Amino acid sequence: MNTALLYSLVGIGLFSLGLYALIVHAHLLRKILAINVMGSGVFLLLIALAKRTATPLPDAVPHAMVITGIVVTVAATALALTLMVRVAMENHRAELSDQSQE
Amino acid sequence: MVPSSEIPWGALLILLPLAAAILCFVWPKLAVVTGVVTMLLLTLAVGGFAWQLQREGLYQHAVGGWETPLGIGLYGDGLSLLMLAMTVLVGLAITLYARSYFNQKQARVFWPLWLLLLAALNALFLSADIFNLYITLEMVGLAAVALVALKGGRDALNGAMRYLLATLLGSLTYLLGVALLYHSYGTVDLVLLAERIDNSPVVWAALGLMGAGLLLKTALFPLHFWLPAAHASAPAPISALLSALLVKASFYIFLRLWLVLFAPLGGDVALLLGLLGAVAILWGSWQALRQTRLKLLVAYSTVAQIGYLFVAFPLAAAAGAMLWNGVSYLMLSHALAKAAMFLAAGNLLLFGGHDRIAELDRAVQRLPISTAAFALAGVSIMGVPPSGGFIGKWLLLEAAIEQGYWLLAAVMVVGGLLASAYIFKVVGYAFTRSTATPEPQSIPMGMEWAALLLAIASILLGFTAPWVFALLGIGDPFGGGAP
Amino acid sequence: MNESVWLPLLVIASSLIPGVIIFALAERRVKLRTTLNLCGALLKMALVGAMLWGVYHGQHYEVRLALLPQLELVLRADALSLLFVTLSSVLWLVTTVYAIGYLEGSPNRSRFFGFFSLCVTATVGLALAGNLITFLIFYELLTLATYPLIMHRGTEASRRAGKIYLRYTMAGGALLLVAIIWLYTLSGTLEFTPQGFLDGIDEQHHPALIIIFVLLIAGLGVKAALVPLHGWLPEAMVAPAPVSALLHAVAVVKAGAFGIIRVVYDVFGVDFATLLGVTGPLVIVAAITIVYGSLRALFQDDLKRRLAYSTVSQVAYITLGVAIAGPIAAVGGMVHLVHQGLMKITLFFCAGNLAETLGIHKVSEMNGVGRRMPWTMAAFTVGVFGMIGAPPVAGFISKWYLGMGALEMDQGWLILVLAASSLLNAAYFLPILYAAWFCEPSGPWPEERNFGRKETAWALLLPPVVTALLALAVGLLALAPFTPLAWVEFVVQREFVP
Amino acid sequence: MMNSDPYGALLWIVVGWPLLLAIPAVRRCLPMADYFAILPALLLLLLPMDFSSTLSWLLLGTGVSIDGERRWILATVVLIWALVAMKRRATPHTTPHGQNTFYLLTLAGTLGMVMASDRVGFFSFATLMGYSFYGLLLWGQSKPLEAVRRGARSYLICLIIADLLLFEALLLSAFNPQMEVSRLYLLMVCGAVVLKAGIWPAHFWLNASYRAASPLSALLLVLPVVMALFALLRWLPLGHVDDGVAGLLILITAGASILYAGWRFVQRPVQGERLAWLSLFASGWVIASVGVGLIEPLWWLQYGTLIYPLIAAVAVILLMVALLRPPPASPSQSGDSALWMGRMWIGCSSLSCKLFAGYSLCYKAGLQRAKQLQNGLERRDLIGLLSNWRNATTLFVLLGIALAWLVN
Repeated sequence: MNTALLYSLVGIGLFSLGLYALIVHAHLLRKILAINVMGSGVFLLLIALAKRTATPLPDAVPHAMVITGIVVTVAATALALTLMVRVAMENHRAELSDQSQE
Repeated sequence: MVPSSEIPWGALLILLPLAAAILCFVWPKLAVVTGVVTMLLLTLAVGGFAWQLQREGLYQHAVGGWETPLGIGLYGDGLSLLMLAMTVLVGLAITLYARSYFNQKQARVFWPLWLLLLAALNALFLSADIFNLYITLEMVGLAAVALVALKGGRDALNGAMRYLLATLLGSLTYLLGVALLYHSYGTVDLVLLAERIDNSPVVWAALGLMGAGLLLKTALFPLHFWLPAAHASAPAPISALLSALLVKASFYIFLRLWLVLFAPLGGDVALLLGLLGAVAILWGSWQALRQTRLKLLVAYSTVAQIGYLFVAFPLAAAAGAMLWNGVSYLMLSHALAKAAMFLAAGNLLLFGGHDRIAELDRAVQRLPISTAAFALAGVSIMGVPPSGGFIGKWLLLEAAIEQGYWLLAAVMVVGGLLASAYIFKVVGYAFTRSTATPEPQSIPMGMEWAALLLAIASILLGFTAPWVFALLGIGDPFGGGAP
Repeated sequence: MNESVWLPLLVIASSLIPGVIIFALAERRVKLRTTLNLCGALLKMALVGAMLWGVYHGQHYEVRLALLPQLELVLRADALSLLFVTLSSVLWLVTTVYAIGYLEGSPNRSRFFGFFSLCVTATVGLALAGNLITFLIFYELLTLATYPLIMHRGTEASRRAGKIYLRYTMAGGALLLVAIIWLYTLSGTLEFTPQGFLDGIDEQHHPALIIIFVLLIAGLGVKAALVPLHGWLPEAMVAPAPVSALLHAVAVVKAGAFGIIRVVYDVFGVDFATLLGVTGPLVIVAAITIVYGSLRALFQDDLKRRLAYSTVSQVAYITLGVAIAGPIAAVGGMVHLVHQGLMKITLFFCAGNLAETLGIHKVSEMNGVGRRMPWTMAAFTVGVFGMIGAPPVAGFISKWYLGMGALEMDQGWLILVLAASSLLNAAYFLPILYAAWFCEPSGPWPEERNFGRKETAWALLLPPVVTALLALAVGLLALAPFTPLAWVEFVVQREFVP
Repeated sequence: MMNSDPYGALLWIVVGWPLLLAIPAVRRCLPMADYFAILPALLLLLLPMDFSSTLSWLLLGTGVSIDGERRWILATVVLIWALVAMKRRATPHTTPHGQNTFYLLTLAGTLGMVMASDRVGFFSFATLMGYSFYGLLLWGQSKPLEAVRRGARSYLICLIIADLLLFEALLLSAFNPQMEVSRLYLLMVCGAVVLKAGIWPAHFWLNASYRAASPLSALLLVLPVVMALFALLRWLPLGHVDDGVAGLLILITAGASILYAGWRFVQRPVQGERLAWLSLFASGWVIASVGVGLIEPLWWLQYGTLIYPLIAAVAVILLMVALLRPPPASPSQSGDSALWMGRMWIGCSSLSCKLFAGYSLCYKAGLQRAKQLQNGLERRDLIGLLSNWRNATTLFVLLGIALAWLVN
């Protein structure tokens, strides 16, 4: 078992963990965190993949992807948090409400 | 003057709204003007792009001169053009509508987001590699979530949150698939991938992940749970946008991937997709019929219509390019029609103050233009001739019957009948004798006409198929020779 | 482009464009609306006249517009289509005049006349359709355009009627769609061809073709009100009288019957259909419809409902004539398309007059109405005798040819069906006449409106009288040139006799 | 025969003129329209030539003509109408508004029947005459009595069935002229005539009408009898066909009519009915001679022409009696024969309702109807029973369907 595979497996594990948490937890903050964990898992996987070249130099493309991905995730998390705050204010708790306004 | 053939129309399509978005953000007072002007310029740009595409065939462009795999490549063929045109058509109507819909405070948020969304959408349709597709998809999703939440209120915020979680989940799953594919083939470029792809477990896993992510975003049954809430609770122009364009964006990616990567692999998967589509048609239509609120009805109708797009997959192997033409056409006409319906529903909601179907008659009769828009769009949704929906459905049905998929054919027909049932459930109120007292017309004409024009366009699509198909054939996106 | 391309388009446009403009007109622009309506109707008649002349002299009118890469929207004026076009454009003019009178002062007239024009546009397009897909397009358009007309009154009853109408017709349209696509996948063409285009098809597909035929007839039979698909028609009588006239005589029911003619003759071809063995069951269905419709009509007290069941029975004559599959019967069936239209529209106009002028809706209220409204009832009488098939009104000619055709094809038992129908027609119509002419009024009229010395408004009186005279004339002058009979013989000669 | 235009035009004028006068607006411009209406016919009677005119575009190519034999009938018709016109002028106040229209339509129909040279034309004019005569019967009274109504209604039923029979016969003969000598054709035509002329067993309408007739109607009632007998002569290819069975059937009918009429006549009938029995008696003889003609065509060829004067004579006698007859006392509800008919009716209609058992509406209505019928029969009100539309037609249709099924 080489390092890359280990990283990859950990990445996939994180992803699954996040997915599980996303589904199970009702609290929005937990859901957002779960998504972040999932993202981290994917990024980990990508970074591990960078080592797949035969040369000692890692492949630059996955790195670029991860950086872009992180930017996106940060933006998404920011948006999610803002939204969460507003939802929490409307619902009086940080959970999704099933009742419609009418 | 630069000769028009040398203008980089493709890049303009992305940069123009992006720049305008920043301008709007910086200079909120100019937001409306900028928005409208940008939209018009975009229309022009799509025209130019079409012209260019027709002259030169495939469009390929490396941004900043960096070639793949490192750089960002733009790629355009007939399918991209169709999607761009769809975006612009719906966008024009939404722009016209939104001009009067939002108050000053909302407008300051709306216009930058809307233009950003346009930029992201255009970029999505022009992307050549699966990673860029991810980025654009995410951008589109985030902008859309913000827009859903724009008006505030409990329903909207809840819907937005649900939508955000779904969209993030979808795109992360998709990204994981991208990672797997990159791992196997060392590229994210669609063309290169198509050359290298083979039948291996990793590909299957990637297919599963990317597919699941995209289907979630496309809201294919049973992954549609987030859609009705989000689509119904958003402000009218946003609902239109979501149903007409966003769902199509993820479907577009799915279609692209399917065409170049997965089609050779998965016969059974195609059948599964077809079955899910069939169930979606029935379930969505049935749910739509049961709704008591107008916007929910329209939203469930979207669930059903998405089903039609997926019914095509099991048929595609034998039917060839013409079927995909049909699917694209269905996509286009659904976009126009559904946007028209949401805009019209928005007018009714605004006028009546509610959207309970059973109490709509007063509003329906006071707003003949909106009602007409709803009804005309409904014609296309039902797939009754003459309309774009009919053309698409015809091609689908033809393929289904030719290949003996009687069940799918029956589902499509029954779906059409259910659609007519739920549409006439609403339209019927236009004819009840209500005791309407004359009251001031409180809906601006622009908003009514935006809906009507879209609806008329969806009807006129019934007559433009050969012409559109010719454009669609540019670059041969569906393989198997141009139609 | 020359006139042979423009003329069919203009015929369509002559009602489409006024219709669209009328939608946009404000409610109070009565004069402009009336002018538009009448101009459109007159223009259409003139154009149709020109086409008639042209087709008679061998001119070919055809427009093609690509709808899909291999499928085209084809508008073609052949002799058969002109028969229907002429009928509907003439009756449209009359009905428009009537509707203007009938709806005077009522709300939502712009909407009404807009859909009214659309309805006729669809009918004319359907008549001119040169292939099945074009036919389907206009067929569905017709459904959609008639729905608001049926719902026009906006009462609970009319909503119900509209719902039922939609249920039937949308389902019919869906069946038609499936059948057409299936046919297309088998044959690769949908173009109407004299003698049909299917005889070259491999024998292994014959069972499929039989199913397709059944589907097509079921889809068309909904509009043609073949039993058991007739349920919507009696319900739809809640619509205003001009709409009923339109449904029963000009557009909807006729569209179904016309479609059946097309399917049997120009899609399957008589010989091939007979070979498949599908005409026999169709004859039986038509025969059952004829008798059943009349039987049900006997028990209706509502005048318009009685007329509606009568339509169920009468329109099946057309189907019968087609299904007998002989040239003489074909003449009978097709000429009944026109004759039934003229007679039934007269009856509905009269029923509308009674309702509008005296508030009479039921047969039992009609005692002595002949003395109050002699002209209306005289027209009604002509229509009734036409329905019974008494000479010299038009119905006699149809029955004559149908009977001869049945004998020609050794289907003598159909004569009994025709006789039964005549008898039943007499049984449910003559009591009305008796009550109207020979009974004393049993009291004041339910809702009388005063029109001074006239029995009712001119716009209401003139149309039924004109159509009654026409019904009389086409029967009396059956063998003169340019009567419906002469034209139908021309059609049959041209298209069905090789 | 000559076929020259002015004479041809005259023929059409004879028919068309009363039709034109039937329009109230036209009639109002002309005094004494009754007399004027028969003027062209009178003129035609005075021209001693045979001529004809055919219009190929009219109906299915209809023509009119006149010849020596039919002059007898024409003369009879003109006589009847002249008498009627005189009678009407004598009592002008009894004619209600609109009656003239029916008079003139009936007149036109009668004249057309006499002169029609083909069967389709004949049939058309017969229909015209039949229905307008029905109108006339009803409108002939200033205040139609219930008895009159019943008579008229049963006349109408007979008329419709007879017309149907004639129509089918017409179809048969037009489709294949060979059919003309078929027994089916012969029987259908005879059946129609039996119904229209009120021969036994379809005499009930004539009987009922005479019983309630005014002096004027009594005159008029001669008309349908004469015309129906005339139709028999026109439609049967007498002398060219030899059909013993049909002839025998007709003879039996005729014999029964004669005997029945004679028996009723000596039974001290009600005032008005005497004429009916007389009429039945006379027409029985005419029918009998036709029956003989069918059995022995040669006799017919030899003596057949005598039948026209015979009919004319019968008509004149009937007219005389009708003229001399005193006005009727209040019409009484005298009993009528043919109870078996009523019984059969009930049986059949209840049977039909049972056949329709699933068809609840009809079933309920039918049961009620059957009960009414029962009551009606107890009151011996046969006419009322016969005029029961729904049962009659339902029965007919059921029989027709059954027959059709059997045939195939």
